[in-house]
Amino acid sequence: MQRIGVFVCHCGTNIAATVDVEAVAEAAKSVPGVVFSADYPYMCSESGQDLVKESVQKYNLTNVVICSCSPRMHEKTFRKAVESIGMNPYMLEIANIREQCSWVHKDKEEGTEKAIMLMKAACAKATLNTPLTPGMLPVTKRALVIGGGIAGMQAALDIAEAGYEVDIVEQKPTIGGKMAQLDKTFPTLDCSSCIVTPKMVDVGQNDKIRILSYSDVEEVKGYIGNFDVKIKRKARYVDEDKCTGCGLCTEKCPMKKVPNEWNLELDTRSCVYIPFAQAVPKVATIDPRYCLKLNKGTCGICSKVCGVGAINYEAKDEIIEEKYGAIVAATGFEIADISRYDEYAYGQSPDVVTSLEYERLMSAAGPFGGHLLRPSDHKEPKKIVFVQCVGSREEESCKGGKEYCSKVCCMYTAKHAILTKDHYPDTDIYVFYIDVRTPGKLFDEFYRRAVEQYGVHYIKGAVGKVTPHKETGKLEVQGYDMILNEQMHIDADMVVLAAAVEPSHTARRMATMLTAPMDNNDFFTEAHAKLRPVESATAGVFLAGMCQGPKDIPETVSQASAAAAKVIGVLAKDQLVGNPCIAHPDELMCNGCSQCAGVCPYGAITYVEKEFRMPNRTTKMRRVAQVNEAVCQGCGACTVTCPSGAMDLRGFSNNEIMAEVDALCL
Amino acid sequence: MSVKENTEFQPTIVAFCCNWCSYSGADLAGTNRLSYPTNVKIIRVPCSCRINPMFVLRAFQRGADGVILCGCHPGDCHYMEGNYHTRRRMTLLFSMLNYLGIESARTRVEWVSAAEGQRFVDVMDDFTAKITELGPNRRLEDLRCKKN
Amino acid sequence: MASNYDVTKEEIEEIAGVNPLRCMRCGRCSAACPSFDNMKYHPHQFVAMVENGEIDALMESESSIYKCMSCMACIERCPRQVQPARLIEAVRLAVVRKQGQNHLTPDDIPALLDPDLPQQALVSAYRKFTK
Amino acid sequence: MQEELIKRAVELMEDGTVNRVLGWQKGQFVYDITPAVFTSADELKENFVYNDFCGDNLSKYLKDETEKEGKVLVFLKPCDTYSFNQLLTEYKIHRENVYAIGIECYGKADVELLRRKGIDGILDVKNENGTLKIATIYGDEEVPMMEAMAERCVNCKSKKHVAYDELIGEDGEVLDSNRFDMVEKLEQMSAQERFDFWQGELSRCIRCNACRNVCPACTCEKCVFDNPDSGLYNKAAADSFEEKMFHIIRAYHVAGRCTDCGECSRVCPEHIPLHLLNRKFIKDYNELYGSFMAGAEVGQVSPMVDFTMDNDAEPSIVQKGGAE
Repeated sequence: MQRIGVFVCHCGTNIAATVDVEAVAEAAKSVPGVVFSADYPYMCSESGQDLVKESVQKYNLTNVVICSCSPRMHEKTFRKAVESIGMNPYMLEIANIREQCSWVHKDKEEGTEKAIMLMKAACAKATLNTPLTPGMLPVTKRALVIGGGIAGMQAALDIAEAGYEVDIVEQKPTIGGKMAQLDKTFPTLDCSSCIVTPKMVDVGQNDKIRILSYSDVEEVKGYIGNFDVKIKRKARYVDEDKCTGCGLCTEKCPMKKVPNEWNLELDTRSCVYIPFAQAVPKVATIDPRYCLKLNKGTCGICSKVCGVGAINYEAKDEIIEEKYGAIVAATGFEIADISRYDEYAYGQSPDVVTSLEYERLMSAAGPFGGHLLRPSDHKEPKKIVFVQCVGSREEESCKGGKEYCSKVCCMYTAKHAILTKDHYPDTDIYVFYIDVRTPGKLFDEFYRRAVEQYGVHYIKGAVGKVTPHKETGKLEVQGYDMILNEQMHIDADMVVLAAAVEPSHTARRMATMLTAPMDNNDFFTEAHAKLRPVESATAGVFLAGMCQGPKDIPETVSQASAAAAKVIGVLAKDQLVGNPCIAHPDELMCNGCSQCAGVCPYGAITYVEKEFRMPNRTTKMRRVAQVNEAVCQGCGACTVTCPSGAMDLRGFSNNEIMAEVDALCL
Repeated sequence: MSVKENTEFQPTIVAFCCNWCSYSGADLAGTNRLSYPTNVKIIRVPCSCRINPMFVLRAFQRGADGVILCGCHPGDCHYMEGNYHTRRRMTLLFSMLNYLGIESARTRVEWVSAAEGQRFVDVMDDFTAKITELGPNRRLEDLRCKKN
Repeated sequence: MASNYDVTKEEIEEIAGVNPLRCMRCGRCSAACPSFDNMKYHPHQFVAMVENGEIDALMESESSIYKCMSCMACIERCPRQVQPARLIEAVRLAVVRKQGQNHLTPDDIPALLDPDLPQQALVSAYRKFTK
Repeated sequence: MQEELIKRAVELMEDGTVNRVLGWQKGQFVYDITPAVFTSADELKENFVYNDFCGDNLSKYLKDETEKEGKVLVFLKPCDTYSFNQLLTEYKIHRENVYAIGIECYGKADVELLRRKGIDGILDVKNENGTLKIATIYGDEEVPMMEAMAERCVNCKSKKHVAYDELIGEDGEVLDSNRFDMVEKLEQMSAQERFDFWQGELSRCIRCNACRNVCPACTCEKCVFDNPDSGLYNKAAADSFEEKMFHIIRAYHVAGRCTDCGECSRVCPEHIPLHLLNRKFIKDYNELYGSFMAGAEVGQVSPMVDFTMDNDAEPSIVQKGGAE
């Protein structure tokens, strides 16, 4: 039999002014199960807590009901107090007679009546309370970073710095990501590769970090502290341990007509290749789509020239299984497909390029060695038109554009304009913009420099049509200047389109595996937009970089470091304390219908075939639900879906809530 | 057990509030000393999706005159999608209750955020007024459990 | 604002089925417009002026409303589904209605049908009648 | 048809494909058929029956039958195949232990309808080209089959078999039926009229649980009403609302899983039109969330566990009723 103690707080006059606290304490005496009741000026004070503790011991109380302020205020305080004398903290209930009674009602008679009802409801629930113990979860002290761009590298370095092992899974043959493809960075005009390649080397040389390049995450199981991840290491046909990266094979490979992804297919590479000079790991990879040996059984030259015998044509994809305590998603971004905007003639003329392609055209490691040339005739462009917001800030119903602002385009276009003017001062540059967005340190100054110092023509307006003229090799740009209110025609040599950024196409697959929520644009959703911006709602999964939303390099790096700090926070613990108020199925009741698994936002529910003892010494295999206590957050969606009531929520059980309903309605 | 017996009708109203938004919203109403009728009795649940249709029916069975469910605004659920489930479930449940002839004004779902103390008060004022107007829930209440 | 025609912006918006507030002032409509140089008010100005309720000026500007070829390029280019061409058409319609020139009833049409008449002209005419 | 089914069942039993047959067994009268498991050719020949009164949906029995050794043969009418799929979706049937034969169906008779015509003491019923020739102890009667057909068959939703290993007879199409007409009619009534209608119907409920026991969607190990932890535990009605609560919750729990097979109404000894509750949910989610037919395919996601972020109706759309 439960022995309940009821304690009514005056809260000075906060409660006592509108609620007759003595009457509430007196009324409690007649509630079934209540063996002790008292009122006290400040329950939350040290002496108030002592009163609770003493009474529990003196009257052998099994449950405590405190009638005071909101449980959001002091539930933890009182739970701690009773725990200190050996009572299970979940045997305590709070009746909220301040925020939801004395403060909102004026009439003392009515207020007292309501307070008594709230007290009775709390007693009714308390009677059904059961002791709850949070589960303790061990932590695997290793982290996984998905994506080897600047976000992934920074996160990995910071985690490694704290002394934990990190694996980076990168789908490309080298880490470095998009930042390695950039020429310069805004607004300082640092050489991008000069700052990113040392980072790549740091990552490559850090003995806590293992780079799993040319690999994909295949499966993620488990939960915070204990993720089981399957990683596919795609066949490289080159032994990573043996290859020295000398590059001889790439020179001798006869298949030289492979489109070069690194330069966005503006030039070609050999079939066995190292993406670029500073690649990490600096190891050759054979492209199986083009290799003569793999496809036709001929050639085999790379194997012959390799001095260390690293070439292995028999290599197969390999699946490795690893355990991690936390995961950072840093899957990055891609440039959206803009081929549907045929008004800009992208795809019709090679001289209409995206900004990232322009970046490669300008790069010293690019197809023209840093000399800015038109892709069509390799002549220097004299007039260049930049078009902003191609595919961004557009309703999806229009052309399937992105409704969001891609954020980085305004700044990199200013950078392109300045760099071009720097190297080729006689170039005419026009930038058609809707708005120039420069919120950032030194950003607006940078943009103003482009206008004032370099004389870049910024035109508030848009481009309506780009017509390539075969004979002259010019691109006729029909634009509109909103300030002058006139249409203009520009004979341009090149047109550069600021194409929208979009999340990596692998992101959705990844989010599904991680059971991490995404928005409609396939960006990962943070757990709280303001207060938990680097955490996914899935415990143990953290977010860094563009995969969470458009951002520039410093923002990406700071988010990566923040995510790393969160990861370290998880890994530094030996055990994680779970939330005991979670769903649990009564296996004898569960009928295996699997509806609950369908509504669980965290994927915490799985099903197992389990043997049950039946009458007459027989057994029966039955499919029953299992709740992963580490993953369940205790929302209760499953409990309502369960037709048999087998799934219940600890701390808010069906019986407890029904008892409250009964107490309030009678 | 109304203390104002033999005076005007005092409805019993049960309000289920999710812990993260609406319960905090109700707390905020208190902190700001915004007043609403004493008829409203709040039951705290972790998420609006914890509210089983059984609870709603049970409240009516035990003599509630109105049941209101409050949760985070769609898109703001602490558990990401709980209130989307609530929305569907309750739409269908209310439609069924209506089909059985129970006045649909007796049941309601409102989205109240933790910042909307005033909205919580407005919602409760309005709901209480509507229920008072409707009168006692003769159609569903359990006569034997009612004390007077 | 004193009005000569007594046509409100709400009417124009309703006829066109367009919400000018969706416009984000990018100017793509006017950039794409092939009649730009012939029009006093350009497609984006239609949007802005309807939003500001300057309907009279638009109705009086014959060079604007009758130079629009209804090529729909502005609708095609618009990233926010504002559909300037529909606004222009709505203003045109408002003018036609005010002048009482909309004499033809659907019953009159069969007698006037000419086998050489382009199908599109017919469809276009019907579309006006349904407005 | 009956002979054909027996012949095929015997064949399958003899060639070892199955070791028993789930079918319909003769009762004391021509109309009181019971589901039964036959284990030999002799039993089949003696007791197996397939006639106008074989309305029983056999799919639910597969839950227990497929847990046993060996394969069981089952005959499924088109509407039964939906339940079959739904049970597969919920992992209630071991598919490898069942051989399903789809059989055509042109609607089943409801003996109650005959009785309402004053026909009693029925000895035999024969269907001759759509006319029931009925022999009773008071003499012979003739009734067109259409007039004796069960409501669920008049408003048949589908003659298509959505699952089977083998088909005997023709496969049909999904039909545009009028099954929601009565629901609509009720919706048109005033709140008081609806309340009175359901009061009249549900107050007859004796909580015999036949509807629950026959329902192919009610396959819980233990019903929520028998679960002491559910807060709803009770064996008999404690008050006047109890039956309503039971039937609302029952309909709610099978919503999205109910294939509208109509067994609940068929077995109700008080003739409560329980299917009208199920159909209300079906009609609502079809209208609100897009058309959905439970059991049309294995593995479908029911609208009850699904949602959309932007397009779902708010509960406030339920506005009818109010103070009247």
